[in-house]
Amino acid sequence: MKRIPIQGVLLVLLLIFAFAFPRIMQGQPYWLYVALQSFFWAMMAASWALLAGYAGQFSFAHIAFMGIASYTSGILGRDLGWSPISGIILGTLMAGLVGVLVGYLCLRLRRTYLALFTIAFSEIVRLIINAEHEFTGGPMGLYMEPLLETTSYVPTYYIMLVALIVSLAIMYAIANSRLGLFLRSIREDEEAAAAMGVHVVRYKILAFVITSMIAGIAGALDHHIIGFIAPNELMIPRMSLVIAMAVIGGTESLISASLGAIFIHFAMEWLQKIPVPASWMPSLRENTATLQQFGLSLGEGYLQTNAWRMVLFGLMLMLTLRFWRNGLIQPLLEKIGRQGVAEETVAKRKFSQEENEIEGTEA
Amino acid sequence: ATPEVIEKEVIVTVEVEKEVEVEKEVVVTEIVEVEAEAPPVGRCAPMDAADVEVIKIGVPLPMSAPGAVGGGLAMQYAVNIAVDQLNADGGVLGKPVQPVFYDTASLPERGTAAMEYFITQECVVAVVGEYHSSAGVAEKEVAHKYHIPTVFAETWNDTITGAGYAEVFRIAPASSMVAAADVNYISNLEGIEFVVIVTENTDYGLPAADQTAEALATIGIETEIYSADKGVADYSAIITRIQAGPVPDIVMTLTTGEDSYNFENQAIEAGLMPTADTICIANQVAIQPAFWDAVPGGNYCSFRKVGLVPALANEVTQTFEAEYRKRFDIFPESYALEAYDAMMIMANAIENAGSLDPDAIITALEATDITLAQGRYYFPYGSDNPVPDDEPDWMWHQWPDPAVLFIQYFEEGQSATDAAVIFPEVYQTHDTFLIPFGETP
Amino acid sequence: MDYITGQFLVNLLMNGILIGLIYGLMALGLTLIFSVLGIVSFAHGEFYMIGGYVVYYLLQAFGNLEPMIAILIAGAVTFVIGVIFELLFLQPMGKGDIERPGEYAILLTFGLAFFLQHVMIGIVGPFPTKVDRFYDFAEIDWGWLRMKAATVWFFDMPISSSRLIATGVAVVLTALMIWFMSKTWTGRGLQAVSQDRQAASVVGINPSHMNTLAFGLGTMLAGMSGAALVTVFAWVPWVGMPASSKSFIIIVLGGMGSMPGALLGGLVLGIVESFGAGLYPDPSKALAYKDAFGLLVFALVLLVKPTGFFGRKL
Amino acid sequence: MKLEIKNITKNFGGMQALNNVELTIDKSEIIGLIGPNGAGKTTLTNVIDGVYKPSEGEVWLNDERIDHLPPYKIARRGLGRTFQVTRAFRRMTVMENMMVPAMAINPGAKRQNVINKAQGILEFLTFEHLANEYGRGLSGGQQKLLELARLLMLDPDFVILDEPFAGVHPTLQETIYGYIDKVRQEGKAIILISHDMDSIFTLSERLVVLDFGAIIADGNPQNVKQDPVVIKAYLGEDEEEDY
Amino acid sequence: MLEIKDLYVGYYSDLNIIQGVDLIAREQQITAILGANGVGKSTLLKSIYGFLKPNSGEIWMGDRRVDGTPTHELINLGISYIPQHTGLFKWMSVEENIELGGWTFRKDKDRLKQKLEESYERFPVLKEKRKQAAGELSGGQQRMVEISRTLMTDPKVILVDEPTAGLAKLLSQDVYDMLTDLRDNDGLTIVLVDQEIRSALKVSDYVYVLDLGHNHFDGPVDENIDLEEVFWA
Ligand SMILES: Nc1ncnc2c1ncn2[C@@H]1O[C@H](COP(=O)(O)OP(=O)(O)OP(=O)(O)O)[C@@H](O)[C@H]1O
Ligand SMILES: Nc1ncnc2c1ncn2[C@@H]1O[C@H](COP(=O)(O)OP(=O)(O)OP(=O)(O)O)[C@@H](O)[C@H]1O
Ligand SMILES: [Mg+2]
Ligand SMILES: [Mg+2]
Repeated sequence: MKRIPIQGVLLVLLLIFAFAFPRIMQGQPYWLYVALQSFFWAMMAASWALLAGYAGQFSFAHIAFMGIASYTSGILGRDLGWSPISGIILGTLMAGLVGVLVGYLCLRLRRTYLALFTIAFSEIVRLIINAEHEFTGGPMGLYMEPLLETTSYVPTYYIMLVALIVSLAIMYAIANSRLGLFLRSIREDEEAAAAMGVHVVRYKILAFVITSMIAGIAGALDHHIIGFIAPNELMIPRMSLVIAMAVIGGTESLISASLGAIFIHFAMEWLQKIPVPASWMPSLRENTATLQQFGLSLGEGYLQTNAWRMVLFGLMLMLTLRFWRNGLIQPLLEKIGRQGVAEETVAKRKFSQEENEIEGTEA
Repeated sequence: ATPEVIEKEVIVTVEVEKEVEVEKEVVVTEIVEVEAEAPPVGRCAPMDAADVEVIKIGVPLPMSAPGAVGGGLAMQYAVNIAVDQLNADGGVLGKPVQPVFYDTASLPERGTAAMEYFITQECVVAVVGEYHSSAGVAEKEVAHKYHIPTVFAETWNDTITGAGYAEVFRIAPASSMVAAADVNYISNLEGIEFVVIVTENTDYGLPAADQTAEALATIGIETEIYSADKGVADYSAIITRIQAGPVPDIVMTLTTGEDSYNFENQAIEAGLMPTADTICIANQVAIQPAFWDAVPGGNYCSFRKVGLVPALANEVTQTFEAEYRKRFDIFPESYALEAYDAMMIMANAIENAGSLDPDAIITALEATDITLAQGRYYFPYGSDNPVPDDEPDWMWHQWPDPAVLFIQYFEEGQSATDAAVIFPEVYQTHDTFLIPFGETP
Repeated sequence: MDYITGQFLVNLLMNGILIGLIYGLMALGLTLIFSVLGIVSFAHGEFYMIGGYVVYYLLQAFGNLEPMIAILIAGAVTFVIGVIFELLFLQPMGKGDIERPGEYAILLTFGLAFFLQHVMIGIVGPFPTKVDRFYDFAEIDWGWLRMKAATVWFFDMPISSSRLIATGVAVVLTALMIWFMSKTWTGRGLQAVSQDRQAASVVGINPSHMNTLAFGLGTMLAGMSGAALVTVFAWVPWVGMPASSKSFIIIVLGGMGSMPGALLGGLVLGIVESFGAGLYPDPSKALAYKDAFGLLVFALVLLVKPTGFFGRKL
Repeated sequence: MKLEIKNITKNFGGMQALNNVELTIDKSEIIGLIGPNGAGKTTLTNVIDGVYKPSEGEVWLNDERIDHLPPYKIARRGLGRTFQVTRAFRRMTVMENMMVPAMAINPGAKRQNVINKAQGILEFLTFEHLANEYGRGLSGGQQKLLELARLLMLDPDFVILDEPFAGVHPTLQETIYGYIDKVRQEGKAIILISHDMDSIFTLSERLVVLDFGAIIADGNPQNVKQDPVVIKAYLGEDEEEDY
Repeated sequence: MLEIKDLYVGYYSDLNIIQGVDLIAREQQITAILGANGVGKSTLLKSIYGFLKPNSGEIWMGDRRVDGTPTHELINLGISYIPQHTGLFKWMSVEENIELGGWTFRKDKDRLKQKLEESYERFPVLKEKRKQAAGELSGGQQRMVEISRTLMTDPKVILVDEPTAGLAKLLSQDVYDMLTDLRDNDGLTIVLVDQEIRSALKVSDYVYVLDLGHNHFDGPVDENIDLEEVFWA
C-alpha cells in the first residue's frame, strides 16, 4: 500500500515530460508529429483495452468507429460547411450511435464469434465508404478542413495530448467505478452477473458506446490535423495494429495500453532504420548490391529496413506474446507500483496459517 | 544535424527582438511578416554542397499494406540503380548521393510523417518518388511548407500538380491525360459504340475509369463501368453479367497487378474477349512475360503502356533494363522507369543549380531538358511561363508527353518487344490501329 | 434488368457452386484447426499462399513433375512450417497457461501472417505469377458437353478447366478428411481433444501432440488448397489475405469445426456472392460490393444462428 | 411474499424439461425441492430467475408477472439464487465478486459500506483470508461458499439455493444451516435444492418432488417421505439413518 | 502401491498448498482423503496425476518414481483418474467414448473388443445406448460411461475426486457400490476424495484427514476409528 506514491510520482514525471516534450524536441517537428500521431493510437488502444480488457468484448469494430466519426465530420465540412469543431462533435455522436447498434447486435456473441462479426462489420463499413465514392470521396480520399491554420505541430500536439489525458481520465474513472466493476463481471460471466442484478444489456452497450465515442473523437481530431482521410485507413490490419499495441502494453490497464501504443508507434518509426556498429559498415558496404536486392539500403551507420520493418514487427509481436504474456508495460508498472494480488494473498494466507499454528500449540 | 537547427532558430528570434526595439506600432505587422517569411523551423538541409558529405534525397514509397508493395519495391530498386550510376560517375556536385527511403503504405498520415522525417531529421535536399496519390496529396503539402523541391514519379491524381506549388513537379501522367489518350485511341477505331470498363476500386482506378467514361461520352460512345475491390479474385459473376447484356465492342481492364490477370484470364476463358466482336484491352502488366502464364489465352489483347515502346527504347532505357532484370528478371514497369528518371532529373537539376539552395534547384528543374529512360523531359509551364487559361491547372510543372502507347499481341507467347505497336500513329509498327482477331498482320 | 433471364440465373448459380467449392477448399484446414485447438488462425491465408508458391517453384524447377505430387509436396512443406510454429508458439496454450487462448491465438497468428507475408515478399518479390492449368482436357463435342484444353461448355455454359480440377481436389480432400477424422484412431484422438482436453489426457492421449498435429494438418490443408488454386488465380505474396477472410466467413457459416460444413459454407458464400454481384442493380458497384454480400450473410447468420448450419447443438 | 408458478412448461428442442409445473409459495417457509438427476430442478430455477423464458406458462412475484423480465430486474425485485455449477468471476478478487451484487441493486451504495458488509460476511463464512484472492484460485468448496457470499450481499427476500452443500465440508454445512435459519427468521422464503436428504429433512418445512419435469408430490416432508411414488422415483427403499 | 513422501505443491512459486504430506494408498484398498474445504485435497490429486508439478517430495508407484511424469504417460503405469466433473466426449457416441479408453493399446483389436464386451456386461444399459451421443445421457449414465472408459486400460490405481457430489441418492449409492465392487472383484486400489464423509467411511478401508496442507489424522476404518478426528475441521 505504501508504495502507491511511486506510481503517482512516475505518472507526474511522465506528464511533465509529455508537456515539456515540444520544448525538448524544439526544432524537430518530425518527432512532435510522431508523438501526436502516437497519441491518436494511444487513444485507440486504451479505449479498445477498456472494451476488450475490462468488458471482455474482443471487437474489431473500433477502427470503423474511428472512420465513421472522421467521415461524418469530413462530409459535414465539405457539404454543409460545418466547422471542424462541430463536425468532430457530431462525428463523435455518430460513432456513439453506431456503437449502440453494434453493441446491440453483438449482445449474443462471444469471443471468436464477436471478433469475426466485428471484422465483418468493419469491412462492410470500409467497402461502403470505398464504393459510394460520389458521397464519401471513395478511394480517392476526402479532404478534411485543417483543425488549425498553422503548420506548426506544437498546438496540435497539445490538443492531442490533452485529448488523450482527458479521455484516459474519463476511462480511468469509469474503470474504477461501479461501471468498471460491472463490466468486468460481465466479462467473466454474463449470466451470473445478470442473476446478481447487473443490467447486462445496458452496460455492454454502454461499453461499446463509450469506447467507440473515444475512438471516434480520436479519429476525427487526428484526421482534421492530417487534413485527409482515405478508406485504406479502415483496413483490418490497422485494427490489428491497435490490438497489438494494447496487448503489448497490457490490456487490463488503460495506462499500459496507451503507453504500449506510444511505444509501438515510436518503435515502428525507429525501425525504419536500425543502427549498425561502425565495425560492420565496411563489410555491409561491400555487400550493398545484395542488400539492395532484398530491399534493404545503407546509410551512415544505419541500415534502412523498409519493407523488412514489417517482418520485424511480426516477429516482435509473436515474441512478446509468447514470452511476456501480460504485455511488456503492465508487469513493469505493477512491479514498480503495487504488490501483485498473488503476493498479497500469499502473505495473508501465511499469516492465517501461522495464526492457526499458534492456536494449535495453545490448544 | 541538430546544431544547425538551433542556430537558425536563434537568428529568427533575434530578428524579432530587434523589430520590437524600433517602433511599437510596426511591431505587430513586422512580427507577422517575419514569422510568415521565416522558413518553418526544422528544415535542416544546408544551402551549400560544401557543407555536406553526402547529398541526401528522400524517397517516399509504399512498402507495406495497404500500399502497393510491388510498386514500392520496384521503385526502390530503380532508385538504387540510378544512385549507383550517379555515384559511379562521381556523384552530384562532387558529393555522393544517398537515397533515404520511407514506407508510406499509401496512407496520407504516413506521407506527412515521411516528409517531416526526410526534411527535418535526414536533412534531405530534395524528394523524389511516391506511387500512391493518396499519400502524394499529403506529401506535396509538406514539401510546400518547407520549400523542398519534389518530383513525383507515379502519382496520377490531377491535384498533385493542380495545386500549383512551386516545389512540386511530376513526370507521371495526370490521370486526365491517360483518359484523353484512351479516348484518342478509341476514337480512331471504327464502329465502337459500347465500351465496358472493369476497374479497381482505388485512387488510381476509379478516377481513371470515370474520366475515360466522361470523355467517351463526348464522342457518343456508351460505357459501363464495373468497379471491384483489390483482391477480388473471382470475377465470374460480372463476366456472366456482361455476357448477358449487349455485346461490348471493347472490354477495357483498369485493374492492376494480379487482379488484372485474374479478370483477363477469366474473361477469356469465358469467351467474353477477345473475339471478332469484342476488343480486349488488357492492363499494362500484360507487358510482362508472366502474362502468358496467367492469361494463356491472351493473344490479340492489346494493352496501354506509358512511356517508350520497348522496341524504341533508347540507350538509357536499355542500360537500366539490364540492371533491373538482375533483380526481378522482368521488363521494368513504367513506375520503375519513372522512379529512375525522377532521381536522375533531380540529380541533374542539382548539378545544374550548382548549389543546394531550393530556389536554385527549382529554377534548374524548370529548365530541365534531358532524355532519360522514358524519353525527353521538360516542364513547359512554371514560374516563368504560367499555365495559360486554356490549359488545365495540372499542367503546372507537369511533363506533358509521357508517351501513351497501345501495343497488341498477335502471337501466343509473344514478347512485348515483338508485339505490334498500334497507336499512336507515329510509333505504329504495322500500319494499323488494330490487328483483327485471328488475323496475322 | 432485361439481362436477367433463366439462363443467366442458371449461369450465376453454376459460377457460385464452382467458386463455392473452391472457397470450401480454402477453409478446410481452418475448420480443422478450429475444431481441435478452438482458435482461428489469421495466418491461414499465408500458408495457402506458401502452398501455391511451392508448386510454382517446383514446376519451374522440374517441368514435368506430376502436378498431384507437387500438391502433396506443398502440403508437406506447409505441414512442417505449421508444426514448427505450433511447437514454438502455441504450446503454452495447450498447457492451459493462457487465460484467453482464442484471443492469444488471433494475435499470435496475426503476427505470423505479417512475418510470413513480408518474408515472402523479400524472397519471391512482389510481382504476380501463375501456374498454367495442370491438365489439358481432350477435345470433344457432344452438343450439351463440349471440351477444349482450357474450357468446358456444359449446356453452353463455359467452365474453366482449372477450376474443375480444383473443385475435384476440394471434394476429394474433404472426403479424405471426413474419413480420417471419423474412422481412424488419430482422427478420433483429435476429436477427443477438441471435445474435452482433460478427459483426453486422462485416457492417455497427449493433447499437446494432438494440437501440434491438428495445426500441422490444418496448415497442410491450407497449403494444398493453395497448391491446387495457384492454377486458378494469379499469385502474389499477399494473395492469402482475402483467402483468410473468406475462410473465416465459411467456417462460421458451415458451423465452426465441421468438415462438411466447410464445403457447404463455401457453397453458400459462393452462391451469395455470385447472385449478389450478378443482380445488384448498379453495375458499377456490383462487384465492389461482392465481398460485402458475403459479409452481410455472414453477419446475419452469426446473429440468427451463431452455430452455423452444421454447428454442434449440445 | 408470494411466488406463483403457473403452468410452466419448458422445452429444449424436442426435450421437455418441465411439464405443467404449478407451484405457489405465499409465506416465508423453507421448501425442499428434490428429484432425480435431470428432473428439471435447475431448469425450474432458471425459469424463475429469468435465465430461461418458459415455453408456456407464467411466473408471478408479488402479483407482478416476471417471466418476461430479464434476470437483472428479477434480482432487483428481491429474488436471488445460487448456481449449482459455481460461477465465480474468475479474474476478479473475492471482494470484487461480492461488491458486484451489492452495487448492482443499490446504485447509491457507498463503497466503504459495501466493503464492510462483505468483510462481515466473509468472516461468517470463514474465508476472510481469501478476500483478495482471485476467483479462479478458490477450491471447489470455496467457490460454493463464494456463491453463497454473493447471495448474502444481494440480500434477497426470496432465496433459491441450488445444491449449496455439494462438496462442502460438514462443519461449514452447519454454518450454512445457520444462515438458512437466520434468513428464515427474517421472514424470507427459501427454496432449497439438494440431494443431501439429511439436510433436506432437517431443514425443510414443505417438500416438493420433481420427476421428469413434473411435480409428483408436494406437502409435509413426513408424508412425502412415505409416498410410494416418491420412494420409487427418488428416495429408494432402504431408508436407514445412522450417525 | 502408491506412496507419497513429504510432498510440497502449490500454484504460486512461493506458496505451497500441500506442505509435506505423506500418504500411502495400500493395495486393493479404498483410501479416503478427507478434510475441510480448501485444504488441498484436489490439489493433491492433481499433483499425483501430473496436472501440477510438485516443488519437492516424491511420488512412488510401486518401485517406480512417477512425479513429473506427464499425465498421458501415467496411464501406461496403471494410474487412472476420474475428475470431479464428468469429462466425456459429448459429441461422440457412447461406444466411441468407451473405445477411446483403450487409446494406449489401440492397435490391439482383439483386446479392444474384449474390453468393450466387459464394459457392456458391467453396465448393460450402455449397450442399449451405444450409438447415442454421450452428452445426451443422464448424469448417472454419464458416470457409468466414464468409469467404463477408465477401466478399459486395466488400471491398478484409480484416483476419484468427489464422485457423487450432486448425484441423487440412488445414483450415488450405485457409484459407491461400484467402487467397492471394483476393489473386491477387480482388485483395484482406489484413492477417494470426498465430502460425503459418512458414505465415504462406509466404503473405505483407510482414511487420511488433511489440515491446511498437512496430514492431520490417519488410520484404518473400523469400529475404533476416532470419528471426532475425522469430522474435525
Ligand atoms: N440448456 C439446455 N439445453 C438442453 N437441455 C437442457 C438444458 N438445460 C437442461 N437440459 C436438460 O433438461 C433436463 C433437466 O435438467 P436440470 O438441470 O433442470 O436437472 P436437475 O433436476 O437440476 O438435475 P441435477 O440434480 O442433476 O442437477 C436434463 O435432462 C437436461 O439434460
Ligand atoms: N488454480 C488455483 N490458483 C491458485 N490457488 C488455488 C488454485 N486452486 C486452488 N487453489 C488454492 O489451493 C487451496 C487448496 O485447494 P484445493 O482445490 O486443493 O482444495 P480442496 O481440498 O479440494 O477443497 P474442496 O473440498 O473445497 O474442493 C485453496 O485454498 C485454494 O485457495
Ligand atoms: Mg441441477
Ligand atoms: Mg476439491
